[in-house]
Amino acid sequence: MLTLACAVCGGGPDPARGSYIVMSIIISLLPLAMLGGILAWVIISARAAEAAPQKTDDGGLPS
Amino acid sequence: MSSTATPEASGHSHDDGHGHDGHAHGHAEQNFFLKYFWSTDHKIIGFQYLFTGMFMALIGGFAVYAFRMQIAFPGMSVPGYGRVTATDYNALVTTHGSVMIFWVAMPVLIAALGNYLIPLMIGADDMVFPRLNRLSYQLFLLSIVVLIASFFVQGGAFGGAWTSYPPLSAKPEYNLTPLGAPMWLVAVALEFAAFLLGGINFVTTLMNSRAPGMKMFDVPIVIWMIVIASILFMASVGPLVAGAIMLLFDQTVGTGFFDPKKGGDPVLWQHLFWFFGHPEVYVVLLPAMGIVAEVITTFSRKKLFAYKTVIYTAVGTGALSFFVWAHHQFIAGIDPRMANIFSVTTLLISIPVAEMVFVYIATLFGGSIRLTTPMLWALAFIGEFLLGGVTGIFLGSSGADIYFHDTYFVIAHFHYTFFPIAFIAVFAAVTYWFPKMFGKYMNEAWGKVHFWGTIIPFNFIFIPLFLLGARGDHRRIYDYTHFPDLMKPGMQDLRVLATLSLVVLLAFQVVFLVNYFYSAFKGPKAEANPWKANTLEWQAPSPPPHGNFPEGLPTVYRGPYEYSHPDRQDDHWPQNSPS
Amino acid sequence: MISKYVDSVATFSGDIDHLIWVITAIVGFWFLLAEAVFFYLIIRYAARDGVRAQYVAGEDPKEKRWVAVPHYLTLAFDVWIIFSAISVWQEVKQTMPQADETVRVIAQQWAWTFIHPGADGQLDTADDIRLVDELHVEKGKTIHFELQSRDVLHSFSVPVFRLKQDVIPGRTIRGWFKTTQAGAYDIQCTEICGIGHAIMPARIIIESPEDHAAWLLSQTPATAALTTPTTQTGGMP
Amino acid sequence: MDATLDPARSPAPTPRTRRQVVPSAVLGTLFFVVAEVMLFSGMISAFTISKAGALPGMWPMPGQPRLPAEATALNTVLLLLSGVVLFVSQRLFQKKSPVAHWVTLAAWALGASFVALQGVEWTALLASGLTLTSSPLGSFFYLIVGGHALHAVGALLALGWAWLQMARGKLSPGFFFGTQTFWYFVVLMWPVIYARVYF
Repeated sequence: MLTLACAVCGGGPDPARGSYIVMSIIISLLPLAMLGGILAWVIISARAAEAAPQKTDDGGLPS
Repeated sequence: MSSTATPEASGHSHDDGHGHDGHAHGHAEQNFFLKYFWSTDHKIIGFQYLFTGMFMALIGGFAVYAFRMQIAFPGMSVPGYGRVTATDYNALVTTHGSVMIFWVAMPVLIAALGNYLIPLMIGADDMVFPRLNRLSYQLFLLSIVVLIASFFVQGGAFGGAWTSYPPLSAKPEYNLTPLGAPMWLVAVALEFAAFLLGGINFVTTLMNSRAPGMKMFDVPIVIWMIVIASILFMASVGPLVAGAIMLLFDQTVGTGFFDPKKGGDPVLWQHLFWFFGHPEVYVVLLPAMGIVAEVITTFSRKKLFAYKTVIYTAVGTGALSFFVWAHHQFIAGIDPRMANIFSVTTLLISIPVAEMVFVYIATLFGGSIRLTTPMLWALAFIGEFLLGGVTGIFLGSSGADIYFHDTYFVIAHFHYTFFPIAFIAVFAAVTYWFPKMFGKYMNEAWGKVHFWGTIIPFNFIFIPLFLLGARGDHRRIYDYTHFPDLMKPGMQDLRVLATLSLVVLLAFQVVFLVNYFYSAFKGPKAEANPWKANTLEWQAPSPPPHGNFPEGLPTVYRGPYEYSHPDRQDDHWPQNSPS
Repeated sequence: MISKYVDSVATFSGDIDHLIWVITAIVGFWFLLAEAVFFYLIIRYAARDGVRAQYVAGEDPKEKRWVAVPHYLTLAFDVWIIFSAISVWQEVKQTMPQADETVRVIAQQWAWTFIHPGADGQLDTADDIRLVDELHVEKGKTIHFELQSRDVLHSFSVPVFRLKQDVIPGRTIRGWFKTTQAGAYDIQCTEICGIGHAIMPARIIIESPEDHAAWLLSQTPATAALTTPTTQTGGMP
Repeated sequence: MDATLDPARSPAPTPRTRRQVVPSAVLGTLFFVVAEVMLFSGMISAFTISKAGALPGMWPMPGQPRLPAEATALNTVLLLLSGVVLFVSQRLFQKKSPVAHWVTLAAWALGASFVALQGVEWTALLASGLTLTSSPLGSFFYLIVGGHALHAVGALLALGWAWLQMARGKLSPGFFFGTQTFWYFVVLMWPVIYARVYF
């Protein structure tokens, strides 16, 4: 046997359990952190765009 | 990325992929192949996904018919299939599960409705990346080709269940499908790539292509839901793709990522799989919830109760869904202490979902409810999904899951969620947007026949399965006669009842298909806004032409659910109506 | 509720049944209440000529109460369920009472091998009793089991104990049960393990102390005659 | 808007630029990058856990070569440098500087030399007995580093195309910004992989 087969059960030796718990937390939080970052960036950009005069917005559309 | 990614190209794009055909009259000259197969029009791509999804539903439905008949009448030759052997049975179960989730629920709820509705409902003429969109459908079609081809290769289709747990799925000597298993995996991976591209399109389109005046909180709930679901999908699919690549290497090259004899760990796959697998439930649930919001507000002439709360609960559900995956593994050999944590998070996720359902029920209060076919489907979604939701509490509670895990109770539970999601809500959507899609009406009377012919057998399939699960029937068994405790009096009768109800349910789908396709060609002509709805797609002609809004893109003045406003004579107030 | 149909023969199976009963009562009440309100609203507010729908935004806290209060109640009941569930879980899976006997359960495609410790009460000795698809235990004894797999995932499930535990190749998973009633019951594999998944049933035979002693005696001379079950696939270690 | 119009007769809406809060290409690429980061974090977490679960003295397996962490440090510097150079080239591109495309080419060359050096390193490792199936370390090494190399090659192709178009003066900003975003992902993913896998 090369590795303990229960590396991901959390019941293994301390290093395996520790890294399992740390990796679980990281992998769960990572998507939220990244999406939160994108969202924050979009909101900040939107605020900045609203503050600046809107050159790209076309007002000449028939409604 | 794509060379269509410029703001200019992302505008009104008529090109057929070669850039020489950029004008409004151009598409009339396109031949059938270019128009319907090579199109970049979001509506055509939506239809392609919808019809492909319907076709795959027939395959999934046929698979369930064959294996349920085997359970009810073991050893009998199934009419239309023949004898179901143990190998066949496993392959059919796997096919049913993976097809219904990956090739029916996902393409119809996310891709078909997302493609069709997002540009129309936010008042845009097309997606931001039209050619990426076409590529997405082509990849999806390729995944289907690979999947269907795997039925006919030597050894037959993969039979290791849609969860594909190694080592069973990793080695041909265990699963006896040397080609079926890798092909299944490749098909799933291709399908994910397709939806990844689609999802990118949805999110970007919502962000950057909204009609003038449309704020984020003027966006209809169904669009919010599809986009949140797409984001959820994109953020959760990575680990599963990583796992799929590792499993593919295990199957073909001989690595040992999941092989304990080579230093791997079979439970690792389960983590990677369920890290995606649980958010996936919400990926399909949220669009279904969105459809219901549109339909019940229209047919009860009510403003949606607490619009923002619905969005916040959807976001909350999505965020929480990253923390619940291990509840699929309570008894899979993970540390028992982990079960306590995941039991708590699992029950917590019931709160936003329950709140969403409460909001919908509250929306009915004080309404003027018309029970049209789409409304019946939408209401049935709430009624049936409630049972699916509350039975989830049994399985999320670690102590009770020890008994219920892998029994028919689980099957009944998730079919009470997935059937309302993938069929009831989809029927609501298909009947509700039918006049918009085809400019014709569907037949109401036959629509109601189909409704009752689906809802009643549905309950008669799965309530017996709850009872069987509570009595210990476990999953994926092709013949229960080997288990004396599972052949007690009455149990086989329940299995037969469930199977016969399934046959009735499947038979009634013919009513739908005939009604759908007949009405699409021969139905009475529908006006642009037959339901007197507020959202923008109803302000376009039916069916919308290429470019969607021939009079120019609409300007939005208010939110999507201003029904029965006290200051107005009309009981609807379109989003783009200036006053 | 469940014991009406499936015997309850372990010390903890009654607790699991009780937990299931508690959850059924709580969610059943809420389910029926929600459905009742739901159907009432559909009937009460059916479209009538000349009656216009009300305009309720649902943003006012006074209106929001209708959703917020049920939502806090959901939370409160969730907490109740979580505590009940975790206490049962801890009893079954997180505590290991002192063992009277330890048996080894080896799963493979598609058979169970049960290694009983024999007369001396020790595994891995000459008098171990090795049986295929049949597990003998003495009523009232606390039994520890060691689960091992030779090939793929299996799951050791005894419905009358309400007990289930996956078996993972490369590992030994331990658990326990204590029986309360004699009889013969199913042991099932509940994790799909290949085409023979349905032909992997075994029986657990719970015997009174006298019967168990008699069985033990009858098995002892035969120990040497029994060998490992035949291999059915090429994937053996 | 009453819609009894004949769709075939109706004029197409005038092409318009929409108000993009952030460029569509960048936003789309960013969401793609989120999925890619999750892909790599899935692989890296699997690797980390498997490594932590190894029995003492079994990682790397006896008889298997160690990874050339020192030689790869040079590679890492090259790749990071290419990210910086690309950032400079974007600034120049926005200022419509005539030398912008040369700077882009420099970034491309730095990235390409990273891939080339990686290839040299792989050949040496394969020759010394570390293969995909030789040990868990080998499997994970080729999976993760190979996955990154594929992304690097794909990004280099796109970047090369961007350079070509820029030199011809026909580059669309959207394509450039999207490619750039993706290249930053490739660059920034690498130190994480390097730190986790090589040590």
